[in-house]
Amino acid sequence: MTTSGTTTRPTTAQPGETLFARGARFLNRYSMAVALVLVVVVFAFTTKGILLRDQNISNLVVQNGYILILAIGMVMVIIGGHIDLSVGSIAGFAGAAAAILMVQYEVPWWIALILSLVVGGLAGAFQGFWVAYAKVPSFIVTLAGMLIFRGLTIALIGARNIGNLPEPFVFLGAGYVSTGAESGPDLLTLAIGVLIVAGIVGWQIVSRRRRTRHGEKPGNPVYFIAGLVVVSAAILWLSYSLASFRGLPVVLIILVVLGVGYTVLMTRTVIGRHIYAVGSNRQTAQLSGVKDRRIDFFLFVNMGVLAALAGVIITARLNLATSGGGTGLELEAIAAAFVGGAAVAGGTGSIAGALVGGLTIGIINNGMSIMGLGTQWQQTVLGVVVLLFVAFDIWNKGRRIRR
Amino acid sequence: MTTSGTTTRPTTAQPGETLFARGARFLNRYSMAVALVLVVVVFAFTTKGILLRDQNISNLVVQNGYILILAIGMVMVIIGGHIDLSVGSIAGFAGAAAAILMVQYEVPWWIALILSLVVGGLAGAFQGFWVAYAKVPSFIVTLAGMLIFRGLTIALIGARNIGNLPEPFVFLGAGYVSTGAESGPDLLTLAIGVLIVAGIVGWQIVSRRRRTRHGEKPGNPVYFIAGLVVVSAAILWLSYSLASFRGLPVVLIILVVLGVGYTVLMTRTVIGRHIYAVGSNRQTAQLSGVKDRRIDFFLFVNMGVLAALAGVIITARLNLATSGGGTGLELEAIAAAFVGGAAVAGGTGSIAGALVGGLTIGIINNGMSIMGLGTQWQQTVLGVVVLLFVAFDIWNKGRRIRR
Amino acid sequence: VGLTGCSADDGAGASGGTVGILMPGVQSVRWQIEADTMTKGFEERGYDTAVQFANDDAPTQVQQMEDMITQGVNALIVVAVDVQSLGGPLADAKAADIPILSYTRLLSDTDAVDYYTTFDYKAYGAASGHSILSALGVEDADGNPTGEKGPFSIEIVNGSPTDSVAYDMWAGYEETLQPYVDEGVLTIPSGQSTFDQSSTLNWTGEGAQSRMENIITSTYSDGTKLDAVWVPFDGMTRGVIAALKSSGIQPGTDAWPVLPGGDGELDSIKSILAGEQYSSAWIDVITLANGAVTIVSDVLDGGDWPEPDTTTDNNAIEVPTTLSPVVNVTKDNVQEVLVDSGFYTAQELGL
Amino acid sequence: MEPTDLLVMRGITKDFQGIKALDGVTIDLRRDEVLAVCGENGAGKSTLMKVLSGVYPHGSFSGEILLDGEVVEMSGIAQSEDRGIVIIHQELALTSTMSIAENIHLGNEVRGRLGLIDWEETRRRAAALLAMVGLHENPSTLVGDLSVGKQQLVEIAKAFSKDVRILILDEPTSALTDEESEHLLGLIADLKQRGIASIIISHKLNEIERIADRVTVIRDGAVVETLPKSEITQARIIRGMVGRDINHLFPERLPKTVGDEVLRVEAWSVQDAADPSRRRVRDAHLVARAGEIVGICGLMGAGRTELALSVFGRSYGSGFSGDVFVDGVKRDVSTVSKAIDAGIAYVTEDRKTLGLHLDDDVVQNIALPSLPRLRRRGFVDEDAEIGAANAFKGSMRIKTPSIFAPVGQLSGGNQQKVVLSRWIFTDPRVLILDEPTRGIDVGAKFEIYTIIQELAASGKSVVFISSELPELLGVCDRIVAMREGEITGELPIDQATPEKLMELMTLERTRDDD
Ligand SMILES: Nc1ncnc2c1ncn2[C@@H]1O[C@H](COP(=O)(O)OP(=O)(O)OP(=O)(O)O)[C@@H](O)[C@H]1O
Ligand SMILES: Nc1ncnc2c1ncn2[C@@H]1O[C@H](COP(=O)(O)OP(=O)(O)OP(=O)(O)O)[C@@H](O)[C@H]1O
Ligand SMILES: [Mg+2]
Ligand SMILES: [Mg+2]
Repeated sequence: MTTSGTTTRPTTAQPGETLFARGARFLNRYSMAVALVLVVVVFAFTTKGILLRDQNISNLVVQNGYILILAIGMVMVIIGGHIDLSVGSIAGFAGAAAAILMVQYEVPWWIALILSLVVGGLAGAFQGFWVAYAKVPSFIVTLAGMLIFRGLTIALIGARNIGNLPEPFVFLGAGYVSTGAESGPDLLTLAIGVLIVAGIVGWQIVSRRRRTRHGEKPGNPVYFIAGLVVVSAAILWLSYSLASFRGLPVVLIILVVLGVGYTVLMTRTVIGRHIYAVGSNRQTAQLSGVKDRRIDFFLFVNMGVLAALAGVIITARLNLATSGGGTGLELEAIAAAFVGGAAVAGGTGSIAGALVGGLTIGIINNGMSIMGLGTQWQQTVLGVVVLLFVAFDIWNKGRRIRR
Repeated sequence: MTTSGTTTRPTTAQPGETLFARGARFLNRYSMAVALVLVVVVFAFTTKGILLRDQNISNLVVQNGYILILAIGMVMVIIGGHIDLSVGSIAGFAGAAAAILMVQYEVPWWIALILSLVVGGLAGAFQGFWVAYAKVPSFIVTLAGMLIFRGLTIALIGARNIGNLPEPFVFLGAGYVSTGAESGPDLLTLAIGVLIVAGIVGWQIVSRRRRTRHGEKPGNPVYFIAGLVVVSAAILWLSYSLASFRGLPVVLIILVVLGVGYTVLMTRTVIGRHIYAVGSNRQTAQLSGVKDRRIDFFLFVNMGVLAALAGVIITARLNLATSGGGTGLELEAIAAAFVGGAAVAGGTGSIAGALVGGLTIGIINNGMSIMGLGTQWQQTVLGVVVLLFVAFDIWNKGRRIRR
Repeated sequence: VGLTGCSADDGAGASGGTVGILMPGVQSVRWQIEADTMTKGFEERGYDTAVQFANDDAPTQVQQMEDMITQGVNALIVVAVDVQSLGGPLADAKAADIPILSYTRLLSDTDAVDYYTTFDYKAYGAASGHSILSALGVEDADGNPTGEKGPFSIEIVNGSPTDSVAYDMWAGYEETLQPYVDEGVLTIPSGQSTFDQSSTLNWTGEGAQSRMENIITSTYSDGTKLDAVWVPFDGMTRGVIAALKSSGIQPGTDAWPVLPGGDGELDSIKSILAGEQYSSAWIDVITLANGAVTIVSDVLDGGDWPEPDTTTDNNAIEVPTTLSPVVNVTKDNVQEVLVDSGFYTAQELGL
Repeated sequence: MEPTDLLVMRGITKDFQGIKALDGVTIDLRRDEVLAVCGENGAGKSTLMKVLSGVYPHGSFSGEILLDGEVVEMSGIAQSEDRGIVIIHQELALTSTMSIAENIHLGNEVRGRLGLIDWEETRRRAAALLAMVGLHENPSTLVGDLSVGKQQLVEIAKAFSKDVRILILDEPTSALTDEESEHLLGLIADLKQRGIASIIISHKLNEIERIADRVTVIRDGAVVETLPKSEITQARIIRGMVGRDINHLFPERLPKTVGDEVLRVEAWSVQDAADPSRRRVRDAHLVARAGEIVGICGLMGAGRTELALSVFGRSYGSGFSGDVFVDGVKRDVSTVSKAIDAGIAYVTEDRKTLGLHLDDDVVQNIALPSLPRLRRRGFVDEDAEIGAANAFKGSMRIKTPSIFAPVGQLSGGNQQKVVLSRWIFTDPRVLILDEPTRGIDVGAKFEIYTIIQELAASGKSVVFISSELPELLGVCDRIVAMREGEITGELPIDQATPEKLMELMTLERTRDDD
């Protein structure tokens, strides 16, 4: 969940750039990480260290898991030049569908899970159709979708609250994986942490080698090693914290798998590159053989499935489906993507950025909540944070805004 | 509130166009009016005529007044290439401020009114600053603004509900103007209706003459007269309905003044044309000497003031200010603008269109409510309507969407 | 449990500990009043409080409870946004030996609840129903049928379909008014008689107002008399009043219907005094809140939970319960119920 | 300063984020003269004119501007227009969703009573200005419905709507036909008679030769020299611009063998995209062979771009009919990716908005259409794309700080080389180049011509669409002429002359069964 260099797009070595430009590039690239660290430090202070307690670390992951899942889909939609206002409604709809299937129709939990992801995908496909083939701007389609799917959720579940969901289903949202041993930090969690660190270090070294092979300057090895050490330390510390509380949250596992998978999708596959191309200049992309409509359609189907997954996880975590489930999540997901460096005009952004952005917002909320600030102030602060982050980003990158 | 020919942009006479193009142009220009008539007819049937009762006509105007006021500001913002998600929050904030000033500080109602408009203007200026001068996309600024002003509203008014507002203030939102005579339709209302009709007919004839004088083809006189007759009949019928109930709603007076004023602003003044220019193509507008930042700033200040006015009217109508006042209004205002033919990309749209769009949505809601459909279905139907209208519009105009 | 880092370190308590208070949201005045009352009460007993309002959003509340447990509160008083959704953090709290008081809304499907003090929402809805019945003379003051056959026309303005509380109140309607509707003593001329048809999204006054206006237009503009509107919440009653007025029905006239409400909000009490609203279902939230303070402080001081009036099944265990009565405030008993108890001052009410 | 100087810009220095675009430029403009400013792409010509016209306001550059001998400080476009300095920008500054009349008066509205806009008067004045520039269109027509050439005339009419003392034209003729250019140059001469001085920027040196009284040559943001009327010849200007003599405007034709037929377009017809009742391309037959460079000439709106775009994956138009054969096999070219698969590549005439992702780096721009081919085990082979970009940087002589620099930072000529690389990398059988030298300087043009020759020599088939007959005559093996959507004839290079081609381009329609 850190912006390790490996997840950014391959615009790295810039031979012969000035010191000024080099500094700016560092800020560009690591501003989010710097901001995250800053936020952590500030709130560690104001909460008198509660922020960093093992239990709170675990809470943070679980509390923000579903928003981060949404943020992944959202940043892709935004990179493709669209927006999706309907994710909260689709999450609510899919969560309600899962609960009704399991409780009312006694469908096994995993079938219900799959069906509700399908429902999300269909909802996304519905919207994708209008965006891609009827050429209705995504803002309008998803505004309509937000109303439609919220209405359908209320129609589906009414004022009933469906609770008492099957154990394994609840485990998805609220479960922890561990050896189950009574004393000391959980060894499984620790082991996984070490494995991840080993993976990252290995991969970094391999890609550094490859870059050198192409005759590029690989950058200062001191920075390289320092970066690796910092990232490794952070991950080890995180896994130690989790191990000391209850083990690895299931949500975190889902999140890591999605984060890595979608990062690879966006940076290393044709479809990912086409998403960036469509978002930054649709016409040029079309004339380069990119099937822009398919890309649009894919983005919304994908967002629908991820929204459904988030909805399922919320439902599982609360052990309850309600007609209002997921309300307002679109705003948090959008905020995460923008705080994480995506641009309204499309073409810019990254999965890692969105995750860090979402986590930053999550930590701020968590910190304020521990400090006992009222939710009204939390809202206000969230608004101010989003504004300042994006303004800083714009100022920093000197990006030209197209609209 | 009909799209009379005078309110469309001055690109009318197209000599030598084909029949096909002529038909398309007619649809383009009158599709909204046609849709409105269609909606009225359908719901007049499904509600067994209740829709067209005098009292319901009056209700329709009063229930939708504040949304239409917001729609005026919103369509301007959208024409300028922006969006404003914060209007509901600003409306709530300004309404709460007005109530607190009057009840807690015992400020006279008209000073409270002015102050709360100023508050709205300042909130708009705050957002306008970020949009115009920090170049942060309006979507983000107003997303932040939505959170910030809602938070501030809760902070301001908390859980208190402030009611029992001064009579003259309540009159703004819930009052009617009439001669006060007991029996028969109100003569004042009728007289005003007749005056308006006379004004429209006179103006149309004068501008037709002037057009002829300049050697332009004035179009078929049959259509011209038919159009005038239809519009006049509609206005007379509306005023008769209102006269038969309680007279002229104060909100309608405000609305007509704003509608006419802003239509003139958008079509006949430099600032209005510059809003269109900035929205259609910012760079070319800049190169033509348009001060695009000032335009942006103006748009948001203006929207803030109108949002505050809407907030005041809601508060007055309900005789109550709450921390949740105005929630979700942004969606209705945005929907009105888009249903009324505005384009997401900016540069297209009209005040009249937004008003007709808002009214269409209002009639649909009203009709469904009379039919006793649950609120969930109302939401769903609203979503579907917005989607279909915009899709039809896009198909109809064959407009190229830029994102 | 380690008890470091309490949030409220303004020194007032010289703290014996911190009590976490979880409230649903600020849309209704009473939660604020109760939170304030509790904070004051606990301060007097030497405890700090940490109060959170959840914006009526269940996930937010889960998060707030988790954060409070992390923070190390010593006891929890919970008004759930959603009574079933807090199972996870409640289990954590129980594991951490934190006493849990379920306040006004029973936390269900969990064994992690020690005690329940309440009134019930069904009684709330029923109170509104009884108001209508007695005002119309269908029942006498003691709630016995008088044999009055009506027929009287009523309309229904329900709470939000997204909120289970609305359903509880609706149960009160079904208990009190539905039998008479079935008999034909009461009629619903608009035909909008189901929960879905009569619901008001998010409990808003605007929503109630628009819907009422439309009903009046469709059903009562021909002069049919509307005798009563069943509304369980003051905020919506105000919308109904505004709708009636804008339709030309004036308070004080014969055409003015019986309008109940709920929560005893200040402005609505004024409305009752002005003869616009008929009644407001009210529970003495200050006494209820102070009761909660006493119970929890006693437990924190090392005492036991008090003897319950009864127990309530929450789908997992039988929870010890004390009940507070619901009172119907009308013009006649405002002084007695609200002023004498100190809930409002006479000056506030303009008495 | 001589008393005849109307305008002097002295020591103008302007930089963009540390990069100097102008470095101490001093120029002067005399009363009653036409001054030409010449220089390679990126020399700083447009930037200098933007400084003069207030686009870059006072304070954002250093140096001073003297008008009539007095120092003036312009804080915006309005201030410079107030002083009679009017610019027609290189990029069109028209709003396509507004009418001609509105565009002409945008920022300069005609106000009547109450300060409201007087639309009648606006239209009347616009009509008069249109007549003046020789554009026969209704002032109420939307600008978006006009061809680029006509839009350029609207720009000029817009300039005349103001009170002009100094008219600046930044490449006004790059999108005009010879006829339209002719008309425009005539107008400029007229203006001179009426005491309005002009500054003109153009890469069409023959026009400069004809119209300019003096030429100031700029290279790398600095003035190299100013030539008096007597010294103005194309060769002399070029020497100033590139710093050496260029003896040949066109590269040697490389030895090559014209081989088999590669592209055959048969009975190709296309309707207008927006108005299906109008035909854009009509029964076109076109053949291009391996190793051959086929030119397509035609006036603006002749349908060359439409022909190319529609063959290239139906990217323009509606109601297509006809067949496309590549290497003798009939191919489905109904989408761009199918056209690419069939071995067709199209280099657009509008490289900024249709040809490049300006924010993306050189590597990604070159790789984009080839990504499906670069897939290895499901992933994009980064080694391959970076390797290719490096190779093209060398072979195409792309001047860029790094292959990871955003292409938006490159000069026009180098951007064009990136676009060419992008399409050569798809390894096409036939390359269709649409105005590949538009708006780029002589040096870069020569390099592009060289690349075209090399491509043909390597056995590719090249279709070269251009509005400039000299370059077609200098580069092609065979030239096809189009007029109003029809192919009106073709000439092998040894028979082609400008006169014959012009005759084909303006030929009356032979059949009138439309
Ligand atoms: N807004 C800008 N930001 C950054 N660099 C710029 C900007 N505008 C121009 N430049 C740079 O300044 C230099 C001069 O550009 P300019 O447009 O003046 O050249 P030009 O002589 O007009 O070229 P052409 O013949 O291609 O129009 C170029 O290197 C260009 O990349
Ligand atoms: N990608 C496109 N999409 C829609 N319209 C296009 C596209 N490309 C070109 N056009 C339209 O084609 C019309 C004619 O183009 P143009 O005048 O360029 O024709 P041409 O024969 O190619 O001439 P030239 O090549 O000299 O410009 C213009 O109105 C332009 O708007
Ligand atoms: Mg230039
Ligand atoms: Mg062309």
